[in-house]
Amino acid sequence: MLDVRGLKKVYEGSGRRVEAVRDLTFTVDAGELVCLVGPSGCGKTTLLKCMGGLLTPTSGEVLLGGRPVSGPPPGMAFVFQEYGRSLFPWMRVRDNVELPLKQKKLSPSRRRELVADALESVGLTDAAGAYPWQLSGGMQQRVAIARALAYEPDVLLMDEPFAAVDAQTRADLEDLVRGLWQQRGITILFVTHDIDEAVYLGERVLILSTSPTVVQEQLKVDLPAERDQLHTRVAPRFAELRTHVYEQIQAAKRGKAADLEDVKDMKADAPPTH
Amino acid sequence: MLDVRGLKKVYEGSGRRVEAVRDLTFTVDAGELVCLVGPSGCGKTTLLKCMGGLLTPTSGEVLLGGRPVSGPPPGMAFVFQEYGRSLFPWMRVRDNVELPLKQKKLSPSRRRELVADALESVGLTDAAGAYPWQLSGGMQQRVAIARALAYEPDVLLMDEPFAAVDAQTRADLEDLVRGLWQQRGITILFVTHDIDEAVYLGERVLILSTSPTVVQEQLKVDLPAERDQLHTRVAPRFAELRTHVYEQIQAAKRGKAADLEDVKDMKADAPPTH
Amino acid sequence: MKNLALRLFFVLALPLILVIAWWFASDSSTDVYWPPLHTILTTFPDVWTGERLSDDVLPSLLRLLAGYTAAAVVGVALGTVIGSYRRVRAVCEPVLEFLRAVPPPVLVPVIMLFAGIGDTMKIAVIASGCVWPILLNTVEGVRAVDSVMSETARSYGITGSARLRHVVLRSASPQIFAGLRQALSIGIILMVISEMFAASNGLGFTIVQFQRNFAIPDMWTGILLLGLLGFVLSVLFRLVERQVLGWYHGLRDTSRRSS
Amino acid sequence: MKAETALLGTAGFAGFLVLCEAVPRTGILSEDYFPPVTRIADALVTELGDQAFWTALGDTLTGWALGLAIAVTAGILAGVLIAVTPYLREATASTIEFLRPIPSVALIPLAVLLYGTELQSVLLLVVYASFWQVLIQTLYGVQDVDPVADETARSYGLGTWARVRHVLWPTALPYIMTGVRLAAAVALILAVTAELVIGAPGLGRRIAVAQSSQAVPDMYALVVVTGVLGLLINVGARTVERRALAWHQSVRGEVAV
Amino acid sequence: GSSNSSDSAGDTAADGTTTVKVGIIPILDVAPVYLGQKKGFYKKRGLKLELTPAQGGAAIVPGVLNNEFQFGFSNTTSLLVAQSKKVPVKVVANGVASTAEEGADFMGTTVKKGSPIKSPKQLEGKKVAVNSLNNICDTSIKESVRKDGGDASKLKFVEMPFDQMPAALENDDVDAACTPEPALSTVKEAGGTAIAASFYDVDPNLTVAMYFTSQQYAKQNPELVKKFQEATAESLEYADSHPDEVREIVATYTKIPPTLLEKLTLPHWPAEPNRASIERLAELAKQDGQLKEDPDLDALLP
Ligand SMILES: Nc1ncnc2c1ncn2[C@@H]1O[C@H](COP(=O)(O)OP(=O)(O)OP(=O)(O)O)[C@@H](O)[C@H]1O
Ligand SMILES: Nc1ncnc2c1ncn2[C@@H]1O[C@H](COP(=O)(O)OP(=O)(O)OP(=O)(O)O)[C@@H](O)[C@H]1O
Ligand SMILES: [Mg+2]
Ligand SMILES: [Mg+2]
Repeated sequence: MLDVRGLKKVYEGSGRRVEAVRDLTFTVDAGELVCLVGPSGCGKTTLLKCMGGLLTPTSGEVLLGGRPVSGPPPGMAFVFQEYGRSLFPWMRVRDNVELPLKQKKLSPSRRRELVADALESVGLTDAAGAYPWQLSGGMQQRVAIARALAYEPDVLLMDEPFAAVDAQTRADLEDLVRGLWQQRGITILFVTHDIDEAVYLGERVLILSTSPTVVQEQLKVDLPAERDQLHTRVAPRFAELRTHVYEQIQAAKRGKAADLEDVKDMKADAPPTH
Repeated sequence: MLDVRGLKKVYEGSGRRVEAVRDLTFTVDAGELVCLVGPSGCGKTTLLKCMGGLLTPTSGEVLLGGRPVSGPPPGMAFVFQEYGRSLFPWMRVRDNVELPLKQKKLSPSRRRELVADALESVGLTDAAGAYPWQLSGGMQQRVAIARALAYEPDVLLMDEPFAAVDAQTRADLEDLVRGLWQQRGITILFVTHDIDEAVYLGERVLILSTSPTVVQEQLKVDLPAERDQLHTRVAPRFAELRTHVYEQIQAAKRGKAADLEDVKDMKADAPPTH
Repeated sequence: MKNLALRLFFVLALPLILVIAWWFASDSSTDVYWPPLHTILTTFPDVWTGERLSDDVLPSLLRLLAGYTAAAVVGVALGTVIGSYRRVRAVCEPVLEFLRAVPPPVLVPVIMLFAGIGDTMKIAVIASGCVWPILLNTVEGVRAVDSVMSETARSYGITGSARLRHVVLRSASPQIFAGLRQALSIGIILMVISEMFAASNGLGFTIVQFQRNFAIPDMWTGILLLGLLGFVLSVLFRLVERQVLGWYHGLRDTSRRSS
Repeated sequence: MKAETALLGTAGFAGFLVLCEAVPRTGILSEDYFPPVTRIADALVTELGDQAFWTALGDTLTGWALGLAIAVTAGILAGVLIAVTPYLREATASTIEFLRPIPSVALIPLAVLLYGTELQSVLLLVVYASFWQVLIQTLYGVQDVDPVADETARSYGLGTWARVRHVLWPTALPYIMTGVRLAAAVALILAVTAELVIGAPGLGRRIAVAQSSQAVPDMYALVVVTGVLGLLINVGARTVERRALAWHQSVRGEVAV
Repeated sequence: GSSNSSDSAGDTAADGTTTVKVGIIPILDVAPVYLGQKKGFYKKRGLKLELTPAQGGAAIVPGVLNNEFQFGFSNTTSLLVAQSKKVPVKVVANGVASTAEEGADFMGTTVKKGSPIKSPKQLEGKKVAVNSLNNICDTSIKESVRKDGGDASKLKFVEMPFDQMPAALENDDVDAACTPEPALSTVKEAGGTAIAASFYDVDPNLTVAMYFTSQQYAKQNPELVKKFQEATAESLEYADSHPDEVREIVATYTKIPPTLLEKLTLPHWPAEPNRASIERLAELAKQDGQLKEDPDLDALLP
């Protein structure tokens, strides 16, 4: 579904040249939920923006369903890391969520229904009439999520979407995302810093190295498809996986691939569990 | 040191009236490190801004060293949740960090030293010459932290300061903050959504209820003063404490205090461990 | 209630002081060009009531309205295009800057060639002057749309007219309003200038007539009337602005309200 | 990219010239009153060879530059002062709105009365007209300060002056730059208009002479000179702006994709 | 604050010459002072002229009143109005007058080529361009219409500068225009015709414009005023009798194209203002409501 081939991105300007992404090649299958982790500043946002057609790569290409991505493809939703700035301050929450729907040919009643559902699922029904800047950080972030959900996308790119919400809400939203993914079969690419979250959510975890970035490791998450907050997180396999990811990130930060005997077997390219 | 008495804050305007904080009373001793947790939108930011003299409470008052806070007191540093907007886009990273120091009577060489140290401790020495908007989200957040550290404050108010950084960096920064706190004896109020973080860092954890907010519970963290990422986090007491906090937040979200027998003993007002 | 009284005080205090200062400074003036304020004030009702109101003030206002509206439409439309496309900006800017620097009094003959000497000409003159602040501010506002916001819009397929309406114009609106505000007073100035040419009625025309015929107190009442007109229009403008930019003022005020 | 911008700009201008040549040539407008570019160019060449023209140009530029400098300085100072002093904004709002629309042309007799036909007269009119442009833009710009940025500054104990310098000024700068560009053009317009009407020495007076002599191409040649002046002034302002606003979204946006 | 000019009596140099500033309109009418200056008529009386062009009376009258200019040039109607409004102006010399020749005046009421309007009477209900409303142009054109048996109150006047009148006629923006030279010749070039010589219709010797000073200045500097008066009279006489030199000098301070310059009808420059014509003008102005009170001609004229 999503093919990233030899992606390279160099930022230039204002007296600074940064090779953010050096060479990334990987594939996300249709209907897969892939989590992306990596050290701060390694180029996750850059990668996501390139995949979303918001940024032109310096070289390499991104293919969506076999066709190169040159601009934002239809049916794709993006949750930005800078949630505060991605909401329009001149629109009330309701209108912010509704705006992208207006581009789709939907009946007004259907639109309203989608908006109400999305807001409810992130627990913001009460705030529908407020302006974004009247909300707390976490609430703003949930508005951005609601907007993406209401859009009913085929591909969902989320850039640290739960960074500003509390633990309980976070757990609820994680289950919400997994639930939607299972019901609708959408393709999700999910950037997070929370390793537990990556392992809990993903079918596969992609670990990126520090900048200039390459894929440090791809890890199949061989947990059962049915996951829940109480049992999955205490499963021994979960602990193993999260320790492995953590060590890989530490290794990435030290600038080289971890060479840990005890996790070798995890790199096996076993078929996804679902 | 910091006394919050009957604090109440009601937001009014643009057709919305929100009683964000109903009645908060608590004390932070000089040299204490208190973590603040609570559901998203419960008024943590509001509380912090009131304590920092940036917002006038609707009623109640905040005392710093016995004197009411009416504007930002000197010697206080603030790390904003909206880190992106709190950096000045027209200044390079170095200048952003240096700016508050210019208000203090310091020699230029001392200033440069402080800036360099602070940037190094957050791992951003290389980015000193970049503009904030050329940085990744996590890097921006670290710049904001560096700015607060370089300022050498007596009181440090941090609003979800590690939300955008990766797990490894987060751990490093946690140790940095605890280290600074122990060396310099500064008073720290730390808002976080990460319960592990709250328990790991704090001497005391303050749990807030949902909006309209009151103090749900104050929890002494009776872990040894010397903590480290490897051992503290696997200590049985740590697990008990984090579970307790988690349950309290869940209870707060459900709108009532948790009434759990098995954690009753934790509410004991034992003297702080350090 | 108390709030209202305070606001009223702020609105009136400084003007009152100035008027009183003027009153006493000019009280014993014998200079023809500097008549005492009380002479001016007693002349005022004689001059600006009855027929003058409908024959001179009203046509002027209508022309102003037409010219201003035209300038607003053209300025915002053109400004959006120029602001959105770097190449268009590069092509148009020199010509626009050239035209902008031509003083309206010498531009008037050229406009007259195209638009005759009737109201069309005057409206064109007003529009040709008002358009610049609106255009420039729109260009700058459109150029400064926050990158994250425009990326958001792009990624959700909000393009074309929806993007224009919901994102670009709204985001640029604070700056567009700065331009509209500027244009309002320039419009009044150009209303006067346009009525200095080929006119036979209008506020500007009347004032110039007074000046030429040495009816100096009458001329002063005209200047006062222009000031009053500007003031009233700006109050109206502020009402509209408060409405349209409500979100913006709310957003910007949050921190200030507390300090 | 700079070269491309210059090239596109030249192309645009050339198109404009061709249009101006074509309109009278094809008889849409009478050649007598709207002479084709080539005839204006002829007249322009004659003008350029005239010593008196250069003196006039110098006079106009002096009036313009002095007036603009005064207006910009005063406008910015007043704008910032009004913005940072509590209540001052409310207290002055009505007076500003009252004085602003009073047309500078209506002040001509006043100017002549006060200063005769000397430079000061021109200055009075120029300053009066362009001051408001800068002031209003400054007021709007100051209002645009991001609350989070301002809170940051306050929380770090930045005093009023430091906040003005480090937060308010950079935020307002894009607005002020627009204001200065507007004011530069308005100042030029008023310098020329004042000379035209009052008869103070300068390009405006030459235009008046050409007008009353029915020397149409000469008049247009002089108008072209004022236009070109405006053009050059804008190029200058743009250059300053690019340097001063390298961080700003509007300038940044051109560097990226 | 009215008189803050430093040169309140003009600058007197070491050699005894006094520099006086004269506010003029850079048109054909003021050729005599330029000529007189060139010929040394002023110099020999110890005067040095500094001729400052201005757009019109709006700037010149206040300039003279605050002593920025010591003398100014203004049309007769404006001076009459000023005097009746108690503006302290004082005429010192004649300016320019109608040519007293039927059909060859320097001002004509013109229509464009092929216009159906052939006589002033036909102007009824038509639009006529004048440089300044309620001034000498409309007064005299109304008089032309009345003399032709028409109803002068039915004219519609529109204000525009002289130089734009030819274009306005051409574009049918107006039906007729009050055109003095060089606009008159420009219109004729384009095939237009003069249907009346309106200044002539008021009085064949109509004093169209005059030089004036402020009463205060006249009182304080009688000597200087007298010298200016004499020198101007001499210049006027000289100009009247040397048309070729006039055309030459006009080319120096205006931009009238040489081809046009040849064809200009020069006005008449008598040495003295014609009091009878001024009285007639005042009478008409009062009749048309431009003057509310009778001007005190004794106080105004020298
Ligand atoms: N607009 C830009 N101009 C220049 N450099 C940039 C720009 N945006 C990002 N970079 C650089 O590219 C690198 C990768 O940034 P990116 O935002 O993709 O990181 P990230 O993985 O999303 O980090 P984080 O987890 O902190 O959000 C960083 O070094 C950053 O400095
Ligand atoms: N400027 C404002 N105007 C109106 N209401 C506001 C404003 N700022 C905050 N609120 C409201 O006050 C309540 C508390 O907000 P606050 O930002 O303090 O929450 P928080 O605890 O920091 O949440 P989070 O963890 O999501 O950041 C929210 O309901 C929010 O909608
Ligand atoms: Mg990122
Ligand atoms: Mg918050």
